[in-house]
Amino acid sequence: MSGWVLKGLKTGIRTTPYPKVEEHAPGVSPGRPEGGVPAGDKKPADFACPVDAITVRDDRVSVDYNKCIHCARCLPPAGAILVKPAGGYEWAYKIQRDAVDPGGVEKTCRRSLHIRVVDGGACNACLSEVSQITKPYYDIHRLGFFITPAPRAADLLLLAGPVTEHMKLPLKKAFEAMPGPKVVMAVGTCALSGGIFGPGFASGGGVAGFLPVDIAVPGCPPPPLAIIHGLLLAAGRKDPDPTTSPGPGCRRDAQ
Amino acid sequence: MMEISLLLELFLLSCAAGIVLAIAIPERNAPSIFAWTASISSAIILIAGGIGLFTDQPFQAELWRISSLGTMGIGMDRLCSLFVFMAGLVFLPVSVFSARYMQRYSGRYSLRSFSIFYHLLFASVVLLLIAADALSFLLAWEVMSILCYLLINYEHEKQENTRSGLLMLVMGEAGFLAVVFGFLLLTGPSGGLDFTSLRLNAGSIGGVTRWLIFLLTFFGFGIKAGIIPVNTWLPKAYKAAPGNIAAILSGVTLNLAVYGIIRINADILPALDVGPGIVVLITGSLSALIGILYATTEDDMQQMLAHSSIENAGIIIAGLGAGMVFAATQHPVLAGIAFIASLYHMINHSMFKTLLFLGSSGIELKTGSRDMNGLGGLIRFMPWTGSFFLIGALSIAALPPFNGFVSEWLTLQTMLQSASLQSIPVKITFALSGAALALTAGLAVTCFVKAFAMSFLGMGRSKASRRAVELPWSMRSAMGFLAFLCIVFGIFPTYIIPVLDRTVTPIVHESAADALVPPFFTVGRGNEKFSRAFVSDFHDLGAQVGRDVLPGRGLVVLHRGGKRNPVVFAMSTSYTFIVLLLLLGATLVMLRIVVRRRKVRYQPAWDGGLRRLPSHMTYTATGFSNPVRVIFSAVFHPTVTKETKEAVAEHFRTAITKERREVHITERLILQPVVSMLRTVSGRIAKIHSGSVNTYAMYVIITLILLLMGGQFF
Amino acid sequence: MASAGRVSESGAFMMPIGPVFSGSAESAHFLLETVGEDIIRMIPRFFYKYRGVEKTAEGLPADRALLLAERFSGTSAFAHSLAFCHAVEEIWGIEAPRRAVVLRVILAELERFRHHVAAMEGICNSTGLVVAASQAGILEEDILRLSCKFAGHRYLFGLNIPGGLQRDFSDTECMELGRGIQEIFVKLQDLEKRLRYSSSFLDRLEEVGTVSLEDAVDYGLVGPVARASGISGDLRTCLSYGDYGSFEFSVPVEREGDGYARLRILFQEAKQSNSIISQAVSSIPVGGILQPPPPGAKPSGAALGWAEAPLGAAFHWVRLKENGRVARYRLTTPSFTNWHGFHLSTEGFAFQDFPIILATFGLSNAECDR
Amino acid sequence: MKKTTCKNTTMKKLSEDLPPGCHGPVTVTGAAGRLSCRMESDAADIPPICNYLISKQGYRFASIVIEEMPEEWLAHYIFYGDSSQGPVSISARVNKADNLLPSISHLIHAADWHEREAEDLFGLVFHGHPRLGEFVLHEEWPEGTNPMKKDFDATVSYIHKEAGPGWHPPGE
Repeated sequence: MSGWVLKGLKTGIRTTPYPKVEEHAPGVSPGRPEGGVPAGDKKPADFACPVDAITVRDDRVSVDYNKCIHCARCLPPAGAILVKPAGGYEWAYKIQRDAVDPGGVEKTCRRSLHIRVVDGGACNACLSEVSQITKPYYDIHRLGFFITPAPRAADLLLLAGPVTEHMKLPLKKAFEAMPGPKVVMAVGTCALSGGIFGPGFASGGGVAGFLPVDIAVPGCPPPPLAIIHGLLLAAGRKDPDPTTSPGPGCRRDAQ
Repeated sequence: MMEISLLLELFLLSCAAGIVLAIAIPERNAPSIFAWTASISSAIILIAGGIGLFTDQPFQAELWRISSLGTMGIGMDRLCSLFVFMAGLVFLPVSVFSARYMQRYSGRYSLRSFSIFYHLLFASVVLLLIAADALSFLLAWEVMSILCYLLINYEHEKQENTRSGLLMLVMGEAGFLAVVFGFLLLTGPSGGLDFTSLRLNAGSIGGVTRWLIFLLTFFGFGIKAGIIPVNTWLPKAYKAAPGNIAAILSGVTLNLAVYGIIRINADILPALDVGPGIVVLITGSLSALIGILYATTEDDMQQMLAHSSIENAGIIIAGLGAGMVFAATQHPVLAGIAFIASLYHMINHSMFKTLLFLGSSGIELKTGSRDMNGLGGLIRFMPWTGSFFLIGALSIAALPPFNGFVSEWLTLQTMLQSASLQSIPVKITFALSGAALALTAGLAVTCFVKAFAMSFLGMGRSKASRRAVELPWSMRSAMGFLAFLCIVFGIFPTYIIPVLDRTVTPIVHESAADALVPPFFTVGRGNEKFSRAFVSDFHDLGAQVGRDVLPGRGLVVLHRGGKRNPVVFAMSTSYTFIVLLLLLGATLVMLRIVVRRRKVRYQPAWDGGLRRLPSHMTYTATGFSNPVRVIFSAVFHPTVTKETKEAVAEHFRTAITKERREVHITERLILQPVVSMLRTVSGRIAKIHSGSVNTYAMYVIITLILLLMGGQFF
Repeated sequence: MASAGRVSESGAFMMPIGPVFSGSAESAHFLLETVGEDIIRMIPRFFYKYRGVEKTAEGLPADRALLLAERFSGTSAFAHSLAFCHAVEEIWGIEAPRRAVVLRVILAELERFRHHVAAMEGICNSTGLVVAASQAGILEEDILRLSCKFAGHRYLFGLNIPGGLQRDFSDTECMELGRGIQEIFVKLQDLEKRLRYSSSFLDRLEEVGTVSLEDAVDYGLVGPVARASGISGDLRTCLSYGDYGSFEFSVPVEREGDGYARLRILFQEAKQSNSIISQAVSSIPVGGILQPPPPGAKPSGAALGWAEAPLGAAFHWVRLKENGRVARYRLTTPSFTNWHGFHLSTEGFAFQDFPIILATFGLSNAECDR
Repeated sequence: MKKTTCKNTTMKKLSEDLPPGCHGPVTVTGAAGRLSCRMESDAADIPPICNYLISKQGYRFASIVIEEMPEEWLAHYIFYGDSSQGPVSISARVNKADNLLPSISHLIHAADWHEREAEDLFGLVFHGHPRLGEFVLHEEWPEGTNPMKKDFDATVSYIHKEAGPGWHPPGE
């Protein structure tokens, strides 16, 4: 047994300094297509976006991250249209809504936030990234965030997946079982818009309209740091940055 | 002041009236009339016992004189009075309870005969207790045994019950015969059968005979208490008996066995060495452990309580054993404490076990089932029954401040006093017995958490348990009375112990009360005999609190040992009770304050997001106790058969049937080998029956020759 | 309706687990019938994550349906997109260029390597061996970062397209990947050695969750689970595809069929994956990476594509219509096949072992439910 | 139908020398691409042929693929083996009016879930399967919802019914 202790000590600290210091290690984020470049004479159809996430607004390319599934078809070499930034992961944004208890979680759970993860039919990539945040590289426990199996003890409902018909009831029950104040965080494109599965007979078009979403973390899947960013937003420990939040029209709730 | 003899006459009259009325009035009115007469009888006997217990009125009466056998008489010393009082205390609520309970048998079984048997049983129990000589004692014992059989077999149409009743009768008779032999050995050449002359004669009895008498009477009486290895009848009989009779069996007849053992092995013929005490101690602690193991894993509530009776009998007997050892080694005070602990536990057991039996009968009455796997959620429909049952369960689980805690704590403390004994093996026995009793106490908590939780909490696992209704007030009041007593006996031990001490003093010849429950500790004020340091120690424990308010003794039970280490143990359930009340109150107040500021939302229990949580997805009683079953599988030694049915092909299973059979450990290790040995022996003997006349003639001749030869020698 | 008979034993009850259970487990529901210790029977209830992928794919063009094939099971995205591409390539009558085929082998093995390390992490976690779980978690994230650096996506999404790959990789990139994987593999070997000498860990795995060879054959189990029970099936060898024929590797087989055998299989397969990657990165042929589909009207027809996903054999059956759209798409996934036999491993074992057995199977509901 | 040559020797032999219980005819319909052999047989012959492949030829069960044709169901049973001969598929056609296929689950237990899924999603009944019913679609879907049928509108959300009080989870 002592061998394990030594091994653990020898490994040293691997944990990211984020959020105190920006994390710049290669590979922490796949990046995402960046809008804002001049569209020229291109029409949205020319981008061949399979999920219609790219639109042209005021002669500039605009990307709806709630729909983007990171298929990379708009990127070089195949797409050769949009430039992709190297890093960046502070993708989460807040959705202002008339919550039951607005700002309650920010006040009461600032230092300690318990998370109930619900899988609403996710493909596992999002869930895998969610489980990464508890592992040594990201270790959310140092920030006072904990994943709990009991919704009774949870302050935040983390949802991944497009919310299938079969998961609607369990999800609703889990949300209702949580004591207030509570917030819902939708992780991944599927949870925000249904993603590639789209709204259909068996899979919902995301959680919005079914549960009140407070924090959105787009991405397919969002890297662990983006999820941590979302958690920090939920706990009120990071101010929403207006420049990283997508503009109006990109958000599902604004449409 | 009423005369005891008058009260006894009144009691017999009331019993007789009950019997006469039972015959005279229409059957459908029988239960209520029966309840009245029985309750009046109980009240009378309660007063008689109380007078015997609290006053020093000696009571002796001669019944008749038989020339060859001496005087047959009755009498009540303090020991008798205690048991008589306890009998009244149990019979009273059971009689009240039975009025409505017996109506379930109306039309199916004769309520008239029940009434007659019940009154006769009550009378025989009292006569047994006040008998002052061997003959009337044995006569009453036999009558009581047969009446018990008749009452256990009340639902005689069920064949299973008859078998259980017969087993009980056979084992009871075996015990009776053993006791008769014991008494025969006890009577000296003078032939006096009354207890006084037996006591006088006891001094002249030699070592081997002493041992023989001890073994015969201990196990003979022990059969009624269900101690191992003579307990196989008990769970079966208790299961067969109607609920109220099971309460009587456990609350009264079990005490009779304890009475017999104390009367003969501590009073008339006290042991001279540690041997008998050690045997009693080991038997007691083993009975306790085996009893609670089976109780924990049993799912039929009444049978679970029966196994628990074995456990509690074990604790009582273990206390007696410790007392006998201390008495034999000239530690009268410690012996007194041990006997007090034992008697205290017996009293407590009578109360909470009767309460629990009444509770389980009430549940059976309203749900039709005693199988805890099929119960659940009853607290919503039977809040009173549930609360009373909870008090009984907490008491029997020995949680402070309830009465079971006091007596089990005293018993365990007694075990620890083996430090003052000399012999190492005896010390080790005490230590092991103490460990066994401690384990028993732990398992008892498991057992009764299960009993309460599986019956009253959670979801109803059967339709009947979801449609139950509260019991009528008469039944509830009977249970409430007992629950109240459980609390009173729990929080006022300092007032109970001196009373018990009065009954024990004649046996151990020294009072333990002063050593066990000293009066308030203050410097001066009649406490000069204690050293200053000792008294000041007790100031810290708060032993002087309430000195000016309380009329009697302090509220702390403590044992004063030697000079160097004055306080050996101390405890106060009274203070615990007060602190618990304060904490409970504070919690309620805090909850009120917290809740007032917030909205309270009621949500169903979290079920993992299932569409619906059906009741078959909740824990069962068997599941709850399964860890115990697994850990102690060497004791239970189950045989498991598994059957799988398939449809169409191998992997399409349609049903899996698993069956578990257990044979009680004493039956497996002792009864079955003995029976099979007897079978082989009788089979061998049967071989000499050749059927030929010549052979038999030869047997006759050989016998004659042997007899003639024998005649020459003697 | 077929409602199976209940288990009848006095006091038997059903212990429901899920659909929302554990920390971040997938949605699935298990009913354990028990009297409190041994699981007498386990009834799984799945398809909580049923998204109707097969139905959704109908009527979509092949390249759009590919996105579904890639994303219905994110942790084995590359293998499934590969199997889908195989099917479409067959219908279109094209073959991916050699360079793309070898790169696909590298990427598929990278995915298998990552998946197995994640599964080991799950097993260590289920037994409560936290340090080992953390070590495996570090390695998993190392591989994820390596994948991201190499392929631009942590889970290798968006790489496969019918006819080849969406992007090319330079030789230096590939060599770097090979070196990175080798480094991680060395650490993994250290972890394996340590685990092999942790008796308390092995106690929880050995002779727990046993699946016999006969049962495994009857239930047609596939992948590491089947190989731990003695079935030597692996689509990479028995239905060789891609360029696996030109690499030296072996398919590990164990006989015990218990949890430890499944763990050993994971370690050995990770070793083989590392070996394949190191062979492949040094022998990538030069050339194009994409064989474009035939111009004009694409051929219609049906074809079966397959690939050995990290969890076992995946079969994608695709029928394309004349307009190039999917008429029928049938997914047969290793998780679907293996969940069917999962109950075999739990029955007769204590339900405290259930999470461990679950972890040693390491199956995915996203893959099963589709 | 045009006779096509088969490159898979086992299957060639099978089509010429039918396994016991088969009535025939078993015709080879193609051998293109990765599948080494495609055959078509009468629906009633499916169980003996599958059993022959599994128990006599060492093939492994891979999948059942159901296709909906305008007038009939087309079921492909796909097997693969260790040999280098590649997977094979045996197809059977079932009239939509009959809507009944013989179950092979009692012979090949691996097909159990495939048949249950097909029954649930297509409404195609597998005769002899002891445990058809609720599988993919849970109890709240209206009876007779078969989402994989062509006439099913996949974009419409369905009104779900409540689970009845007598509902009990079906066995595995």
